[in-house]
Amino acid sequence: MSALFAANSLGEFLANNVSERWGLALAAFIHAFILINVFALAPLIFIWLERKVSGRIQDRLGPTRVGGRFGWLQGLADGGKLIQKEDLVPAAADSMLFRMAPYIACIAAFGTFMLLPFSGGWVAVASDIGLFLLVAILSLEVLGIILAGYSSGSKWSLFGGMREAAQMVSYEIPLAITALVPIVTVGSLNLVEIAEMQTSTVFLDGWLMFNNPFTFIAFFVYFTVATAGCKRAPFDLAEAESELVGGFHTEYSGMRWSFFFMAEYAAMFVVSGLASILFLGGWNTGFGFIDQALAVTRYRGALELAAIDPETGLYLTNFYLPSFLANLFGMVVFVSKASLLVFVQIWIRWTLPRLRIDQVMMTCLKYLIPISCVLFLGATLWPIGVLHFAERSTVMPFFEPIQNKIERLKGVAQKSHDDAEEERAEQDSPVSDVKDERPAVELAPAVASAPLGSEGSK
Amino acid sequence: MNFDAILEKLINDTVGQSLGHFSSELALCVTIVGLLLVRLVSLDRWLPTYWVALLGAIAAFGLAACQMKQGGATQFLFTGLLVYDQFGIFFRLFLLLFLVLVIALTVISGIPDNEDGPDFYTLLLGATIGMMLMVSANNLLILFLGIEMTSVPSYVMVGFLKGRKLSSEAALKYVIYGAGIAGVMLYGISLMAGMLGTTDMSLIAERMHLLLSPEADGADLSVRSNAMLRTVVLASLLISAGVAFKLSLVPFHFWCPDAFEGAPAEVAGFLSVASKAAAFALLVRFCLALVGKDSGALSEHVYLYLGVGLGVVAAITATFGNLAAYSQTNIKRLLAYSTIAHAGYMLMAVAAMMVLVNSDVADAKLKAAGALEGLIYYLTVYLFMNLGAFAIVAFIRNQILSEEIKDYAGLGWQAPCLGIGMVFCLFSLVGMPPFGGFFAKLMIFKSLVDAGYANPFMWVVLAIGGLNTVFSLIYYLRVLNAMYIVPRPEGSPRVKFDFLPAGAYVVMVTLPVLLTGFFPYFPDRLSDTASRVANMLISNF
Amino acid sequence: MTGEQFLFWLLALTTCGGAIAVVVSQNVVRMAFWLVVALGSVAAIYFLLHADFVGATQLMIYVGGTIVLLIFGVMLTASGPYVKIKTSPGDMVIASGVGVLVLFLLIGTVTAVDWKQAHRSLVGNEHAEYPPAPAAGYNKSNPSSGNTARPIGLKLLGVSLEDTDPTRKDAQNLSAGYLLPFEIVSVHLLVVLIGAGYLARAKRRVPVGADAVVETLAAPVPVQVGVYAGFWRRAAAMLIDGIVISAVQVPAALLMGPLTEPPSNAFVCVSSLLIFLYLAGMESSAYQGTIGKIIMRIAVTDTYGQPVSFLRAAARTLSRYLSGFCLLFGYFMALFTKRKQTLHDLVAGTLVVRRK
Amino acid sequence: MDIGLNHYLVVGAVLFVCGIICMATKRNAIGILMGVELVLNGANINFVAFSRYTALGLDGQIVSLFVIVLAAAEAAVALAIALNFYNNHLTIDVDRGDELAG
Repeated sequence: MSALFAANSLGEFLANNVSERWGLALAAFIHAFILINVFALAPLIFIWLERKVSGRIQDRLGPTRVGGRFGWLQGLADGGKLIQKEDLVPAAADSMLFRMAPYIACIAAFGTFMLLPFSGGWVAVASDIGLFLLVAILSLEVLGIILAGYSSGSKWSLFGGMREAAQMVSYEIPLAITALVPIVTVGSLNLVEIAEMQTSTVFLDGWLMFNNPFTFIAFFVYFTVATAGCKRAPFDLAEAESELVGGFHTEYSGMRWSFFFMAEYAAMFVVSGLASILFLGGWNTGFGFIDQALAVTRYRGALELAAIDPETGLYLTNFYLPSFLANLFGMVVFVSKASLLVFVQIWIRWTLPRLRIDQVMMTCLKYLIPISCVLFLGATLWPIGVLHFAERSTVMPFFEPIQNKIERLKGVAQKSHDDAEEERAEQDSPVSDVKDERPAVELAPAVASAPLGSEGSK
Repeated sequence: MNFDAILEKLINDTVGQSLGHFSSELALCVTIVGLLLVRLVSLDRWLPTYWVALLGAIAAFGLAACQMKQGGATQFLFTGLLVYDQFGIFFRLFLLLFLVLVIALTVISGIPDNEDGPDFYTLLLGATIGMMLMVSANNLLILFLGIEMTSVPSYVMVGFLKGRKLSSEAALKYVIYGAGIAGVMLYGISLMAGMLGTTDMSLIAERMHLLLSPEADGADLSVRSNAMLRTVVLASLLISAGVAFKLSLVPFHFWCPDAFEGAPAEVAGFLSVASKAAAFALLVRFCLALVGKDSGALSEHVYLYLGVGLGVVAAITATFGNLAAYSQTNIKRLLAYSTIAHAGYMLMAVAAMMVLVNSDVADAKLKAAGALEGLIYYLTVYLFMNLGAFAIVAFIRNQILSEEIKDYAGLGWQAPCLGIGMVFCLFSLVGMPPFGGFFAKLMIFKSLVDAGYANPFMWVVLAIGGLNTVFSLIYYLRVLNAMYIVPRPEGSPRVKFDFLPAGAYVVMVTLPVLLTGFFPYFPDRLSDTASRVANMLISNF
Repeated sequence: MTGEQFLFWLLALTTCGGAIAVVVSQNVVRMAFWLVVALGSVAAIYFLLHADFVGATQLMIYVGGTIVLLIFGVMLTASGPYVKIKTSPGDMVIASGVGVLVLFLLIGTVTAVDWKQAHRSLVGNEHAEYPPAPAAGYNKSNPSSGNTARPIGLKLLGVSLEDTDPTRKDAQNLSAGYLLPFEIVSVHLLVVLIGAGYLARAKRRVPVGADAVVETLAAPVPVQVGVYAGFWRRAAAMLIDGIVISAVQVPAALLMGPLTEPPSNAFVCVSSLLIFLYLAGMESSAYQGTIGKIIMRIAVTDTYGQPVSFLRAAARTLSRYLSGFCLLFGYFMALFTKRKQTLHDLVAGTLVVRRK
Repeated sequence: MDIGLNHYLVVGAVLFVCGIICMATKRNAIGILMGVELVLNGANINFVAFSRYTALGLDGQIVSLFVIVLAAAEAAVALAIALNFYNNHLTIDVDRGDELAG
């Protein structure tokens, strides 16, 4: 969320204006508040969408009563109804775990939003290992499901929980491997970097999905696996109502029941968002001229933000409106791509019949894992072959190494930044006055107390 | 130095130097993959998988033998993670020879059927790779990794007969104790690595020396050294708990009889020899690394304490093993306790070495090398006699479907080949004069005598060892008594053993036991090699 | 209290509390839950210690993998809804007594050490600062900011970032690299996987007697369309086609310019189009195959044995690229698919059969 | 009070001791395995803390990574063995495995 707040990060911004200690706490609180409120909204919309789409697919209208013609308030109405319901805990249940389980599932699903970037730089935690961490946190959702299944004290729930455990543990493997396929192509785990590298030259050529045949297939494998990972149909064995009543959530009611679904829809959005970052260009539109212009603007914005006062050695915090707008546009593009994929998941659910549990396991262990391994191997070997070929031939001009392209764009941004600096320097000579008004932050405030021994030799 | 240069250097180091010296392990890795592929393309219907395993093991053995022949100076492989020296090569050769023999045994006794063969041999080879890492470890991470790579497949192998109650119980006990001790050991490693700021064992030696030498740093030395020393001692105690578990030394021996009784005899034989040999090699390396080479006043004390401590443990272990073996009715359990006792004898050699190596006795280094030589010789003879005993148990089990000593009644007359083999093996295990076991024990006792000049306590250990030898005669004789003196009960079917292949195998394994005892040439040759290896390690050190 | 202190005490509380709850609780599922709490907090502690990569690994493998496995085991071995195999109170008291003693011993020993001084005297000053003090500006690869993925990756190769620093003099020697354990652990994991799989699975059953009959009956009867062309015959046909095509292409290329220079884009496009037309056209023609196929007496048909349309042949030709892309695997599929189909055969729904 | 190495070491020690007690007192095989996990985590905290505060450097983090992987492998095998035990004995109570004694 950095560029939103005219500072390198919200924490810095607040640390400037309040105090370092409370600034960080406030920043954490505000981040959490924004994330939860924005993304509690997403499941609501998707639940409405699911009802609408399923209605259309079954030749019905779907919800129409609440909120005008499209029934767009239906999700909210559902929520209101569920909150009013009685919160039941069966006598046979282990009440502590039973109450705890929905929260675990929810925290895991919503926690991933910390790491999901929405546009260049608009991310709560810009971690270098973003993808890895995101997949790791997402994998915790299964714990909530299993505990729910086990603590309900009902055999249907137990079966649902066991199926979920077996299914998730198996599907995590191809999920991780197919997510690695684009990683070996771009050489970074940082989600922002991965998306930025997919700036196209002409049309769609930057998207990793079209980078080589292996990433192309990997996208479909990833999407299949991710669908299974969110226990969506046709892989929704954990809650197969025709066999297991309701599976792991048989005994749940009211708000706790709805938590599971909030988590499920949030996870759907996360895996779809991840798919669009890893394969579909993230916030890039795919039109070369638009993407490149936007990318240059964003880099320029980053440069403005990172500018350092030569006198004090502190960060200046320039706000650069074009970059902000570019990011906003990127966010719209990104969210629409992810929503489209969510729509596809819904579509699949209402089209395909559910598999049997043995078929689910066999699909994963016998087909998806070997396929993903082959894809991974192929994607690793491909650049070697292509570079070899591209060096000697002029047939494929667009196999320019991704890094070169990024460097080129960054160079353009740097140049325009430098020009602007010069211009500014020429225009207003009393630079120091302007700078004094700007808040300045100390370098790397988040780095914790100095490590042991640092006062030793220096 | 830029990144590319470093990368090139790394590639040169890895491909040019390390991989060549690592070839026997690589051969085993390739064999594991081969076993998988054979099953993948259903080739195992026509080609029994043991051929693949046997071929791979023999190839690895050949590669190791080439390395042995080449000799060469001590060097560090893989940026210092492994040490490549005569000592390590010898133990690799030892382990691979044993691996070949065990695979041959399983082929003859048929314990993994053709369907389970790939699984069994994969585990066997995997465990052997772990042991080979153990014997050449020069880094605490590799030490832990080697022990884990050895242990985890062993757990499965102990429970290999998965339908049997006993087998699953044995595996469960083994895995629970083993995993627990591994955790404890890891905690010790973490403390030691943190204290000394490195995981590299050659650096550990240096820094231990710094830690122990009084002139290291001026101010309030006693306080600093004391706290640091206590941490290191605690850490090394925790680490040695892990090694002691692998060696089944006394406070950590409890898994051994249970695991051996529940496991198939072939697996028990494998564990009793190979994992002990690897653990001894590791123990020797670790002990030598712990204290550093230069003899300061303080480090000499540490050596002495360490040696005497090991001596105490050795004496207790040998005594306990022999006493507990006395009342056993199951042959595998008896052999398990005998394994514990033998671990005690061999530990005496390590204790003597530690006492001697930095002492002021004349020719201390040479005598320390002598103790190590005794250990190596003992291990070599032990390989044959123990494997022989377990092999005979496996062959008899295939016929009479029992491992109780009382069911062995009269078998010696009905199957003369196995009976005589058993006599040789057991007498050698006791340490009777004309067999290899006698010379082995003699060498260890001799170094104990030497060590006694440095610290008279070692003479006490010697006395206990001698008493134990006499005492152990009783329970070994009980087995022979059952086989030869007690008549076969009326009505029990006559047992028929074919000479080929089981008998031939027994002859092949027991022959070295005889040769090392009867003919002076073989012990000389063997002890030459052993002393060369031992001298190399001690002098390098 | 700074943020770090607050976080530390919070996490220390949840970690230790979780661990103690694991010991105290008697229900094995609750134990698993508290274990999740404890190990999850350990992951957070790693983040606090600026070891992001280790923290993420902890979350992924430990909390998301190992514990799920454990809970799975609990479910499979549950005799009743809640297994309570109680510890006798006596054991508990003795064990906790000894445990507390050990704890005091450990803490007493460890905290008595002056680590800073210890390392200065043992290791020497030049290495004693870790992680290096943050350089000016935000440095992505600086381990002190928790971004340890790259340094760890390099370290696995045996290159540390300090080595690449040209100002360091002792950079000639490689620091310890962990390439060997990284590779050998994969062998270990393979072995362990096989071992665990062996214990967990039931024995493969060889069908005997009635079972065998049932299995044979259940097997689908293959539809006989013709005699499917074998792999080698098809490979030979491809080779002949290759010769035919290059017999035309090479002289054409020679006309355009010397062979040493890369051909122009236009030439490549035109010749690709011609090759495509040759392949697709011949296969959909009455010959039912290219020249190579005619020579080798094989033909392309659809799955009913009928000649293929141009559209289908075009699809087949295009999907040849697919077969080629996956390292020629698509071609080799003819070796083991039921009707000796390659990947492009499967895509286009065609067969290659022997001519009568 | 600044948070330093010793604080983390104490957390590690608590985890270690809890694990040991857990292994010693639990009779459920899976409970014992959980104790093992605690012990390994105690050691791992030490490694990472040493890596942050002492000259052990990145080596500590790398060791802890390997430990996590090895622990997962060990847990898988231990679980398979425990299930096998359960199949043969119809209980997971370790004390019921009493046929091997003497």
